[in-house]
Amino acid sequence: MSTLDVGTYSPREKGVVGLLGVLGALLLLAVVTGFLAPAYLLYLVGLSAMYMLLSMGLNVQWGYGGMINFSVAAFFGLGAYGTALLTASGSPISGGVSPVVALFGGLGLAAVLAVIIGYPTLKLRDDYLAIASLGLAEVVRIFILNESQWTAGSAGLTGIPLFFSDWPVLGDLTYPYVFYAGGTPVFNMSQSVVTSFLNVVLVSVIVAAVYLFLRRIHQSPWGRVLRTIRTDEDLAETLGKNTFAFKMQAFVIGSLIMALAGVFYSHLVLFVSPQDLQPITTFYVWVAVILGGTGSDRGAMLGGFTIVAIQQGTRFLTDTGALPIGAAPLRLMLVGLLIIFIVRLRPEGILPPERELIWPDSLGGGRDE
Amino acid sequence: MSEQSLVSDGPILGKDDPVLRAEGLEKRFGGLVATDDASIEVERGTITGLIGPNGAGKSTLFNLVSGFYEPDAGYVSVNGVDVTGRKPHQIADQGMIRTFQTPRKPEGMTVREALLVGPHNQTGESIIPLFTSPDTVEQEERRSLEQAQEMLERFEIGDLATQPATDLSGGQMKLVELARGMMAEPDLLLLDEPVAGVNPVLADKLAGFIEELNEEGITFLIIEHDMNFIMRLADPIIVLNQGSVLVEGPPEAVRSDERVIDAYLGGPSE
Amino acid sequence: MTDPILTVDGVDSGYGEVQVLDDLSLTLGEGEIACLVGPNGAGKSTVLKTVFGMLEPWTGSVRLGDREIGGMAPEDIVRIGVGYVPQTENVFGSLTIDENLRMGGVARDDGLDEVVAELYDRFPILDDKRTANAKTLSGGQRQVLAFARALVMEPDVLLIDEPSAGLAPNTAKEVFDDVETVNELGTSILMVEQNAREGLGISDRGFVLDQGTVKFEGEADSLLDDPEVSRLYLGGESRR
Amino acid sequence: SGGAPEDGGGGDGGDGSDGGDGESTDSSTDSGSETYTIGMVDSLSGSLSAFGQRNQRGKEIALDDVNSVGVGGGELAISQQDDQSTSQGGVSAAQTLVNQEEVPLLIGTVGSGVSTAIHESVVQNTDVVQISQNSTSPNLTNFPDLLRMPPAGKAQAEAISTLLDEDGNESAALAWINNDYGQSVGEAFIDAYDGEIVYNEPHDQGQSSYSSTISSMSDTDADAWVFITYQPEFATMSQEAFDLGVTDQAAWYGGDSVKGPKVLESAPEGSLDGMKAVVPSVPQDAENYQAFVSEFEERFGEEPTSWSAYAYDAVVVSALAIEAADEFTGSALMEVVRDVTRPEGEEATTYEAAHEILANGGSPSDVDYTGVSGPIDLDENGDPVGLLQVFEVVDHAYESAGFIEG
Amino acid sequence: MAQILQYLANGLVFSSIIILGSIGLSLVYSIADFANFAHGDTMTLGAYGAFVAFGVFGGLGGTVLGLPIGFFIALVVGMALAAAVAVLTHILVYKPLDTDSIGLLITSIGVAFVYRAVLQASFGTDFLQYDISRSGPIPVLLDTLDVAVTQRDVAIIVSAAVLVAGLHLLLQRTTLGRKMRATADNPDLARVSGIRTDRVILVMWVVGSALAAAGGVFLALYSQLDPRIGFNILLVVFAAVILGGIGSVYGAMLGGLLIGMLHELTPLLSDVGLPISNAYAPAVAFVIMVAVLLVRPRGIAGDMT
Ligand SMILES: Nc1ncnc2c1ncn2[C@@H]1O[C@H](COP(=O)(O)OP(=O)(O)OP(=O)(O)O)[C@@H](O)[C@H]1O
Ligand SMILES: Nc1ncnc2c1ncn2[C@@H]1O[C@H](COP(=O)(O)OP(=O)(O)OP(=O)(O)O)[C@@H](O)[C@H]1O
Ligand SMILES: [Mg+2]
Ligand SMILES: [Mg+2]
Repeated sequence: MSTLDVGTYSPREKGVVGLLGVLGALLLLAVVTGFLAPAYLLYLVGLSAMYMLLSMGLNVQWGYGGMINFSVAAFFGLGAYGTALLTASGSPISGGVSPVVALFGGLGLAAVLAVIIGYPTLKLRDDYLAIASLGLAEVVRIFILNESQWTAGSAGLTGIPLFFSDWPVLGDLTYPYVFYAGGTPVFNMSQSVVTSFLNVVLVSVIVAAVYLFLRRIHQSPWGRVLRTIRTDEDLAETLGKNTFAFKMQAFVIGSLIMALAGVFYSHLVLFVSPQDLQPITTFYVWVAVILGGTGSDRGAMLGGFTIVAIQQGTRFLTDTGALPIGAAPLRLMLVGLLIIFIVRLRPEGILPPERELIWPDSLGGGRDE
Repeated sequence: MSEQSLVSDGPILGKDDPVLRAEGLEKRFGGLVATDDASIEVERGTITGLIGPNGAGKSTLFNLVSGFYEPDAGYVSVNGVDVTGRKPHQIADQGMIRTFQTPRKPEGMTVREALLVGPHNQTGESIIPLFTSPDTVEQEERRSLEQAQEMLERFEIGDLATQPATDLSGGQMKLVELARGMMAEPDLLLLDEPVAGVNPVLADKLAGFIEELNEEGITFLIIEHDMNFIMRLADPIIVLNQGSVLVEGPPEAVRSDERVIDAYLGGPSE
Repeated sequence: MTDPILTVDGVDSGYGEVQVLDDLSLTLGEGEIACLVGPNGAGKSTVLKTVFGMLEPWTGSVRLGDREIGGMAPEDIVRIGVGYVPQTENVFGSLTIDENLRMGGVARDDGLDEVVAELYDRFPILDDKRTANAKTLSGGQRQVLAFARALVMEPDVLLIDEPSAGLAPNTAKEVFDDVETVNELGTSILMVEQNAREGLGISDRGFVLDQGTVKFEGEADSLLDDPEVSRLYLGGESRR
Repeated sequence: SGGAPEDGGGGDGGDGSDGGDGESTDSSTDSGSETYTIGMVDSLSGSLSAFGQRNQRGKEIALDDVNSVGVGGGELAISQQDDQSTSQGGVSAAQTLVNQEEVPLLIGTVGSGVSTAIHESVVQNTDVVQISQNSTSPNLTNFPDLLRMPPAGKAQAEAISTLLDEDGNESAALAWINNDYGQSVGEAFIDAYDGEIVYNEPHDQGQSSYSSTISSMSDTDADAWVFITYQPEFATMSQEAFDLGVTDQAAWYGGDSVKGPKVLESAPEGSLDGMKAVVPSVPQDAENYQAFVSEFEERFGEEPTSWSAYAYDAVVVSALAIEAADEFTGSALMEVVRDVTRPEGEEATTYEAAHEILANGGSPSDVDYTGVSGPIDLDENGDPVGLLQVFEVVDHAYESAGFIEG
Repeated sequence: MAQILQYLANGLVFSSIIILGSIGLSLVYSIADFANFAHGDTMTLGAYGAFVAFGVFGGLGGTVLGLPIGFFIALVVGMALAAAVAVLTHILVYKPLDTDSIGLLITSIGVAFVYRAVLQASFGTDFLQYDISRSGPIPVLLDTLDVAVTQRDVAIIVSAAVLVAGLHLLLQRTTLGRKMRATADNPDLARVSGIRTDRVILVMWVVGSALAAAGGVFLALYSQLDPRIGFNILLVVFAAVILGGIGSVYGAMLGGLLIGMLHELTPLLSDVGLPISNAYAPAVAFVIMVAVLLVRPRGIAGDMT
């Protein structure tokens, strides 16, 4: 489990993996031929990774434990605000803290809120939890919007530093950054390429670490109890499992992962405002998890990627005038149709969870993970 | 049990070493009194039967003692600990596990996974040991898996181990429900009609299995309408009627008690 | 045997890709009670589901009289005089007892009130609880309700999956009596029973199913007397 | 419209290889010559899409006006992206335009928060000029390289406060829309106003009912009610006020969005009479504005709002900058973009006139483009001078009651 | 006192609009067993349908409660249009799907986008209004109780009451209603009992969407019409349905009433010494909603029918 080992593949998964390979190759080709600008591609990769984190976080709550959490945007926003308030030059309360430290600020804030939201709502079931969590998420957004003495209100926070801004070497690069080999310049990278690249490195490390962490807990007896709770909480209770505690753990873990996505977002986009807590983000993350395959970590990652592909890919539609419909509604319609078609073609998601999740190696020599 | 005497009117209380003690339990649903001043004691080491007509309140009694319903009055203790009003998992922690009359079917799991949820207090159910002592987790998991497979074989559904737990016949679901309860290895196991819908040949074998487990120290309280099964296994048998205990006594005596025949067994068939 | 009213002929069937029934054939004679017994997972319920259109036969035919009904929708099969009591999830939990019974009669043109009244007479256990939601019933009460629901249509052929499961001995006896009564009133019955001795006891004919095929069939009494059948499928004595 | 743009920079606009010699058409094909592609981020969907729709109309007319004359010896093309009225959407839209299509100039966008987000995460520290077509929040003044067409709302707020004083209102109830625009303009008003503020509450955009706002305002005995909000919201409020029978309770004042054709259309006859609105505007009788209005009405069957005019001017100013700049890069454009609007030069009220000055060898500062939205005159903070016009509703129609210089 | 009455009246009107939206949603929720996120856009669709129809029939004379007869014809047209579109959507989209309720929920988000895209493409994004003049507060009420209520408000309240009662009768008193509930409860058993569940579900879509359209039309009448009105109110409507108890029409009504009232009554909080800004009105409503759910985890009407 030390490498990013993705286990064995079913034939169906092989198809998906093959498709991804082809897609990756195409993207690379597009960059090499100059069709796709590297800075833009890197931005898209960063954005996808952010959605991957959000979907993995939601998958812990919904996919493992069946908790219908509609407050994704709030945890995302808290992560973003947590780090922004601590680091941004425009912060009304503090600012100037190193992003590495602020990271924990964002996570801490999210953890506290997860417990505060979770405590009353996790006792509710199904859709009741959905609406309660959505409501509390709105309370958080409204608070951030209106308490401008602490949050800068609707104006949002500007002056957020790059994540690596105070690191040795990385923080001191000058732009355009020229890479020499034997005295001759080989690369000439603009700031946006370099910073995007660093962001992608950062987020890749985060995504990989989160994935490996989740993989382990998902295959464990802990994950199994959650899956039991998902279909039948009473059953888990009779078997002596403290379902509330399990749910709370999953809720907090999921929320922290979402907050991580928010922290990353802050340092990617360098501006946060209460708008970033709009429920629409929550819906997109839900779509990502379902399209990817509820209960599957790989599916959640793929779903995060898919949603960005749908959102951003449709940007390249241009209004040709050939259709009696403007580009914006056309795009909206396409996003809608794509969602419908994916559910139609893959009702269980693109990469549904494995049929069985058992702690690796415990099945004896017969099966290798 | 040494008691060869006649059946007792109402419950026999004051047993030496009861695992479960329920006193004066009352549960109302609107106007309906489902259990009414019901008291029972389950002596350690016994297989106690609980029978009674449909709607007598047997399942309700299980729900009360296992913490699923809040009693309107009364008191429950398990292994001497007062558990009245506690949450189901807290009561389970005291060593009492129950099964459901209508089997629960966990989605998205295979049959053996569904069984692996059974064992109590697994190391791998906490997150930190997953990273600090993965070997322990692995060993436990290996042991549980073996046990699960063994259990499934006994229940004649060994070949279903890796089937989805939802794709089962009615009887098979009951078997999984029962096997999972047994995996927990509690002090006291409450079974709600374990062999309803189970093939009689298999039911006989299961009776043998329950006897074995009983000898290994598990106490049972079993609701069952299958007279063969319950008469063979249980001593004493408690008869519940209209929400309270009608009689309690050894199987043969209970079987021939007039009141029990009236309320439950029915007259000889024509 | 009387003329067959229901014929299952060379049927393969199952769930998704999984085959359960393997070239299964059986017939139910007009006016008969036939009992299906066998181990758990043998495919008994699957037979009933296939006959009743819940599953489509992969091959073979299912005929009611001369009419092919394989693959017909359940709601249409009800209308040509077949009733079905499923083994599990056989009541509408959120509807009252009364509504459950009335739902059993949606395909009736008239006489609903009379039939329902009659059923209340027959099953006092239900009469007491007319306005209670079915989900509040005890396990046994539910079984009775499920059985009564199917009787509302006064079907020509009735398929019942384990009518006595979960019933107290006295109630089980009543239900078996009722099955016989219904039969005497002209309904042919195909019944699955794990309470095999009792079930065969009231039946004319029996089928022993194992692994999706009929292993033994014949007069109910002869099956009861067959030592091999007894040992493999019926268990020691009567269970009640 | 928008058109499939041919990327004039060849995808490597970063080093500006071929932007500068746009005037020489010799090497190009006979028909098209150079195409200069700039970007535009607009709110085509989401909560601000009504603004976006008006912008689109202004942009369309502007693009035709520019291309009928030509720019830099070639054509102007606009590559456009939707910001979905959210900052995440805006950043992605701008990323596509700036990093993928590598436009050196970006018009964008409507919402002040979204414009800021784009500036912070995409535009700053790159060689790109950003001109917001609609953002009025005073906060944007803090970003000198973020230019904009409408004047900062501060001037508006001060003008409203002056009006209130002039009309002798000693107390005011203030309702503002709960976003960057509403909050900052509202604060500016409070700072400027000497009378008593007896009610000061935000309201959310896009709600179905604002009767609690209206009822609360009518519970005060304020002399004046001030609305800093958007058109649909104000339309709902004014109707609810009518339904509650409180329209005459106080004198009504408002910022830009309370004046609009839809507001009067939907308000009961006479219910808004006496209301005063301070709106960024040009003299309505200015010739160029008249021409714009008639063109607009002909095409779209309704009157333009000031927002369409800003979008129009954003496009024209961009085109003039391209015409005046040495090369088609962000820094070159930034150098001249202010100059073509500033009063130093000769006033030109149409693109054609301004283009002619430049084409005849005039320097950027020889031109003072005065657009359909006003004098523009971008200052060092990237803000236009802004001309404000006061309207009063008389007999259910807006009548001009004079101008205020911002 | 008059002031409190006024707030209550406002609350009643706003609640009625929410209720109109929520009963249709509640019906679809319980029978098709998923949270239909396209419900808001179905409302919008109905409102636009009525808008177009009103352009045709608006001139018809006579008024009821201050609304021209043509408006009611347009209302029916809008309802019919929404029903037809929903039935088509069911046949083309939902029915062929083999997925669970969350899969359906996600699909409905896609459906909502498609509806909205079509509306936006056909009508633009700017807002529109039914061309019906307003008459101002009813004088009698204003004079006697000092409460401003318009005829239009009364029309909205009455429509909500009539539709709630009608739906209740349909569900509880008719065979069709019982079939609907049976189908919602256990579709397989419903078929076994002889219920033509396909038809029941079609009828459910017709009724649910027609109700949605009615909600949309009154919403547009009350405020205005743009492609987002339905979506903007959707969360509130959901809150009402869930707060009330999923699948209960009365629950939806109570939930709608509570949420609408809370929304409008927030300004009064400052009178009782809780100076909470209007900006927190939605927050207050949500917090109270969560509090109610904690006491009744299955909604107000929880286990009632
Ligand atoms: N949640 C409930 N609400 C209302 N009534 C209930 C509820 N649960 C049980 N009852 C009623 O209480 C009585 C006892 O039910 P219980 O399930 O305990 O019976 P039982 O003895 O287990 O019967 P069976 O042998 O048929 O399972 C029944 O009449 C039943 O209808
Ligand atoms: N819904 C389902 N999906 C997939 N497989 C199923 C399903 N239901 C039953 N099976 C499988 O089909 C086989 C036959 O099941 P069936 O329900 O017909 O058995 P049965 O004879 O009625 O058993 P029982 O006496 O336990 O009710 C079993 O092996 C079971 O695992
Ligand atoms: Mg029971
Ligand atoms: Mg079966």
